[in-house]
Amino acid sequence: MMVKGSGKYLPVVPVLVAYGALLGYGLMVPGKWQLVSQLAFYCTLGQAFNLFMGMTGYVDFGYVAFMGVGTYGMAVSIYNLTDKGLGGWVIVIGFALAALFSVLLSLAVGAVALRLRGAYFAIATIGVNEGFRFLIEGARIWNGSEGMIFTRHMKQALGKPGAMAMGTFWADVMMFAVAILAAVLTLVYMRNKVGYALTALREDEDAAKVMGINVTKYKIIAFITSAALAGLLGATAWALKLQYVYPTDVFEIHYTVEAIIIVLLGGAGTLMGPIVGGLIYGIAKYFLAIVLPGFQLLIFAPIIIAIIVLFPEGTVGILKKKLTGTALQRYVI
Amino acid sequence: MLFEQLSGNLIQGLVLGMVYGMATMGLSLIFGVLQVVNVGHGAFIMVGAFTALTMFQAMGVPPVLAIPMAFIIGMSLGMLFYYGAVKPLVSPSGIGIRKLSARGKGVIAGSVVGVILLMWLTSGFFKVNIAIYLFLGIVFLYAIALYIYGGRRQDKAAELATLLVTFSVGVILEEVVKQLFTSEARGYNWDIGKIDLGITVLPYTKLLAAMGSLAIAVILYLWFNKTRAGMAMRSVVEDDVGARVCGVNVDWQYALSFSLGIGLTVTSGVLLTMFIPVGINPYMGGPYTLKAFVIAVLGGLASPYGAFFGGVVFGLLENGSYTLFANIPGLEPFAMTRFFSFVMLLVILLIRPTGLLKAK
Amino acid sequence: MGKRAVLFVSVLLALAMAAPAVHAAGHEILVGHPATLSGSYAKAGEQAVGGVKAAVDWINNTRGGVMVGGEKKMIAYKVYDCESKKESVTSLLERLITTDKVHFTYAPYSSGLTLAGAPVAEKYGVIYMDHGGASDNIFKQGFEYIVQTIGPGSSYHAGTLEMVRKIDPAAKKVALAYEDSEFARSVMDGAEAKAKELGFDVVFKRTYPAKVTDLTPLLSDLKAAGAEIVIGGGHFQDGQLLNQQMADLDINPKLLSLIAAATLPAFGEALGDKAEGVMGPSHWEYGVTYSEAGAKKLGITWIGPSQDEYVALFKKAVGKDMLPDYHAAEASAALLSLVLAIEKVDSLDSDKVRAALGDLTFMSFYGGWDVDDTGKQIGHSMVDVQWQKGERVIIWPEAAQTGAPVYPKPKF
Amino acid sequence: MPLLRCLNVTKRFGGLVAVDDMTFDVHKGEMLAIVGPNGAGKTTMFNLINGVFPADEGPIWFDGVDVTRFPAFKRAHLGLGRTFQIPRPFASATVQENIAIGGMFGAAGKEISVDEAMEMADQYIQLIGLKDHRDKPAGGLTPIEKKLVEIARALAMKPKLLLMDEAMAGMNPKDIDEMVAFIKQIRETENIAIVAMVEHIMRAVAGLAERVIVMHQGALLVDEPTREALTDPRVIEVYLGRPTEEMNA
Repeated sequence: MMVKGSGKYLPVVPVLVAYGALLGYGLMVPGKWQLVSQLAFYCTLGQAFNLFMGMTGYVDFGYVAFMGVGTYGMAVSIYNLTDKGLGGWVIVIGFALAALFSVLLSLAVGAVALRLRGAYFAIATIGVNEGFRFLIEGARIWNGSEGMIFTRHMKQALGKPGAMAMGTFWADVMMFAVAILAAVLTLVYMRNKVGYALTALREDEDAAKVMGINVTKYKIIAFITSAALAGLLGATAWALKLQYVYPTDVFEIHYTVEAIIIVLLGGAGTLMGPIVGGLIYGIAKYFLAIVLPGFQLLIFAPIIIAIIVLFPEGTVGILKKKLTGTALQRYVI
Repeated sequence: MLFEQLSGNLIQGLVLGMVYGMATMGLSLIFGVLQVVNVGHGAFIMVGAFTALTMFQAMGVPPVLAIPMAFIIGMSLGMLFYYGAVKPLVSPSGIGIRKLSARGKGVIAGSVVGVILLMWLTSGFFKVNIAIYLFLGIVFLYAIALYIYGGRRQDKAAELATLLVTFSVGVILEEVVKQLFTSEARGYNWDIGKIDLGITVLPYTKLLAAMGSLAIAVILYLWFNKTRAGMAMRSVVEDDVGARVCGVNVDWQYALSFSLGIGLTVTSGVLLTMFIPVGINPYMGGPYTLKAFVIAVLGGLASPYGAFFGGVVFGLLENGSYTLFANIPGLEPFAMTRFFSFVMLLVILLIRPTGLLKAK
Repeated sequence: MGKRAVLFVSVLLALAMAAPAVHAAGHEILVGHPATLSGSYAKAGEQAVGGVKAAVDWINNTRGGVMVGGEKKMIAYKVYDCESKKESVTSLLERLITTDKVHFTYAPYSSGLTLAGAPVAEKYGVIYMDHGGASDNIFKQGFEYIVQTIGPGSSYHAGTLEMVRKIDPAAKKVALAYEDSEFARSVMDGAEAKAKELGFDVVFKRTYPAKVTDLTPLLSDLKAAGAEIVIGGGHFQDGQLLNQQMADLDINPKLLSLIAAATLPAFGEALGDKAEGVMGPSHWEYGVTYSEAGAKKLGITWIGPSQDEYVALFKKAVGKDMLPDYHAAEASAALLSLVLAIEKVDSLDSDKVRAALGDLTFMSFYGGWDVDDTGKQIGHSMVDVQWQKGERVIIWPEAAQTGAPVYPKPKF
Repeated sequence: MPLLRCLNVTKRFGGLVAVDDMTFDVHKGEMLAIVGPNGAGKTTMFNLINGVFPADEGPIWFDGVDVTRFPAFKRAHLGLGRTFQIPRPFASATVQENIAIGGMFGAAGKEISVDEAMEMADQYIQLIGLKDHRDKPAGGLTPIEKKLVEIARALAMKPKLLLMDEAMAGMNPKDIDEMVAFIKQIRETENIAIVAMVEHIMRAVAGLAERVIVMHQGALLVDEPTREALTDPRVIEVYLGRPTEEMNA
């Protein structure tokens, strides 16, 4: 298949259709917005995680740390700057801080961990996540374990209705923006040298080096992008939406595992995969919680094993194979 | 005063470290042979803890004697999960039969229908939550699908897949134990006295746990180095392909070492409860998994004895560093010891990824 | 595949819409709860759900329902599992409010998850009963629909210290060893202030991280401080661990009081004779002596089952031979408060009921109940429980005593 | 200055000296074969030249630059191409993408856009005759097809020097002849120097190389024109026990 010119970016169509449908569903059907928000959270988580993990094959087990510092970035801004008379600007500053914190952390982590491969990389990143949490608690940074609760500050900055609309609507809309940004960046990377370099290093890092690919550079590009997106996701989905932060809550390793599950369900390294995986995961979880409260993990765990063992390419991976040679092929990557 | 506290902490750290070390040997063995990081490690420790608890409470068996039982349970669980979940991902041969005769299809379809009918008929009788039946049904269908299709080795995604599969295995264990024992934190009370060393006090149970750990490490060492079976397994650790060429049945070695690793881990659960006999609950494993990762890296990740040694170093550093941090104002020393251990992890990975023992 | 993706997504969404929804029948009062039935807070969630079910049982079958609009209405309880995850709390809570059309909601266990659901409850203007979020900070955020039944953390250890002051005026050295969490820290700060007020010396004050597996270095440090009174704790497991390892290290203070852990039946089961003499503050305990007669004497409204009836109802509700603990009692008392408030305003409207809750003062088997303007619980006092010969005995306050305190506690 | 100059290059692994004091030159457009039995240190020599790992001793000069401490990708940018003994195409990428990756990151990579690289890849697909496989993932090809893709990928890098690691191992004589013809052809059309590493297939050596370097136990044994090398008694001694039919081919 020849991908050239504007046709290169056609796969963005199904992405926009999917997010648009989800958004439209939430806007049109009353009382489903939070479900839509939860599904969008999983899609975004998958999308941001996939950008690094899916494209490079490196499993960052401490990924949630970037979401954590992103949440803190927003929280620090709102918590400390609200009474400085900045009004709504605290949120803009918060986004800047969220991106900054996550990028800084990703640089620090990348300098250490990206020298490692495979299981060593995974364990090193777990170490960063846990270590960072204990540093916050042990050195009492950002209020230590007491965290920050800042609904009050939000109300001061945005007014009461504003703060409420932020928590129950606008934060989710911003999360959609992060999701689409992540998807678009993924596609742009895929269609440019970055993507080809990442494909090469995922398949065979040594051969990629010999081909003239500066693997460290491209790994770091993907790592930082993915971390910054995680920071923005934390700032929207956790800080702006829930308006509190506890270290044990945001450095919770289960979110990394969820991200891995979503990416694998959908298909690692594909563009649509995280969306499909996020929807399957979110909807399954939602209904199990309703139909069989208290048993969903018991049901879910063997299903995950079955899917990974029996369908390793993920939903979109299988779909891609099925569509090879058809007219729809160029929409699915 | 400071010195006394430090040396007291170091003694405690040494004893605890031996138990930690033993609790990590299984993880290292499995990684060494199969290159699989067992993310569900802690759940297997939990199974061992429940084994010790149940045998002590129901039968009055002292925990030391629960060790063989725990080992057997662990080996069986290991075999079960190896063939059920891990092998399709790591073994080139897979396990499916792929082609089914018409008769085979009939038998399988019949048994699926039969089992579903049986479950439907009995669900009222046993008064079990429908979710348990759903769980069993999924496992049953999965087993059949595995028998037919068998999965296949995934070259690129294998690492990720094994991480997720071992994690899910851990979740299944936790949830099953939760159904059997509820999520209550339990404990048992086995008091056989203690020895006062002046600077610190050691209960005999702790000493016994440490000695037991050491003994198991020594037995494992002897088994690896003095027996045929052990040497065959070691050959797989050192050179997968070479071992194959020399006539070692690598597939079987994979299965054996996976279940041996799980057996050791479950056993270590018993020893850990001898050290800390309380707080036994389905979700207790998480912190031990994280500790085991650090310890395994200290020991070089792929070497069981390295792991034992790493455990001792970890115990000493974690307990010893407390005294240091306690003297810096403004810090919470306990959280800082944890921070310190993860910093240590990163430093080791950076400057000496082969572990403290091996210089390669 | 564009079409297929659209098809796929729309099928999934159709599924989401088609899920069975229970509509308010008009004759029932619907109460919804995104409970923590699995995940980190599974144990507290199980207790709370059992507690609500027990209270529903009593209200519907013993009391005969709730009188509203000239009609006796039954209470129906709808529970989902939020898996102790914040994302699920918001979506399940919204589903309860919009799809199941519940009249009132419960918060999940823990301060964090209570906060996670708060914006949604506020948006829809539905009462949000806080039965497990003890953080004082929740009530400084300007939420209007949160009503707390659990007592705030800062007063947990006040009674304990008062008791020591009374029994042993010579006791001086107090050690504080709490879990590093917002809740435990507020208990610790409250205890520290109280100790200073009563003239104690705080000789040791440290925290330990959540999910700790070994406390030896901290306890060695504590031992060296030579404290007579040791108070601390955080959750259940670390409380067990603290007690066990103090015994291991032969640390024998005159008093050991642990929050959250020592008052639960499983604590004594797990520790055996090492729990002897250990005590803890509790919101409610099996054996407290609140009764209808006592309430009458004080001139306070009484509602609910007697204690023994309650325990029987709870066992029936969970279907196991399990004793209710304070998590269950709080959840039950929250429902009882709703019943009184509904009848008072003769309406199911959240705003009216919320106003009535603000004015409400009553007593039940759980004890007193009264909230301030922000919804914070101020009417509930705690009791101190001590393990004596394998039983839990209420030793403080003196008015509620079921036995005399054993002080100093026996050596390990 | 020759295109490649290795001066006293040495590499040790622990106590083992894998490459021992190798000194040789490769000139522009030259066709050189490095020959030696298994374990002679040929692959290590290749890895040192293109920077998979650094040499312990001795400078390596390439195209007038001291590249001894350069990482592999920088050497590739200077014009060093490489194929592997067991072909290592990027399995999930298509044949076209594989070759294009060579183009967009190779010596001329900076000026080549993704689209241009894709077009360039089509030319090379034509050259290696795999038109039907253009959009198939490279992982599914036969070993010989993979080898061809790998050569095309290396050529797309526009190298000045191409290192070919056992280009003909495991092939039958007919395929070897075709491969030899193919390599000759590309050498003429692309005008590049080729260093081919060969274990013992002398048929290929004789047909291809102008000069032969024989390595033995990590050290240089012989460096002379092909004719002489094939009859050199030292070489015959190293290969004692090898089929003479191949030796004399």
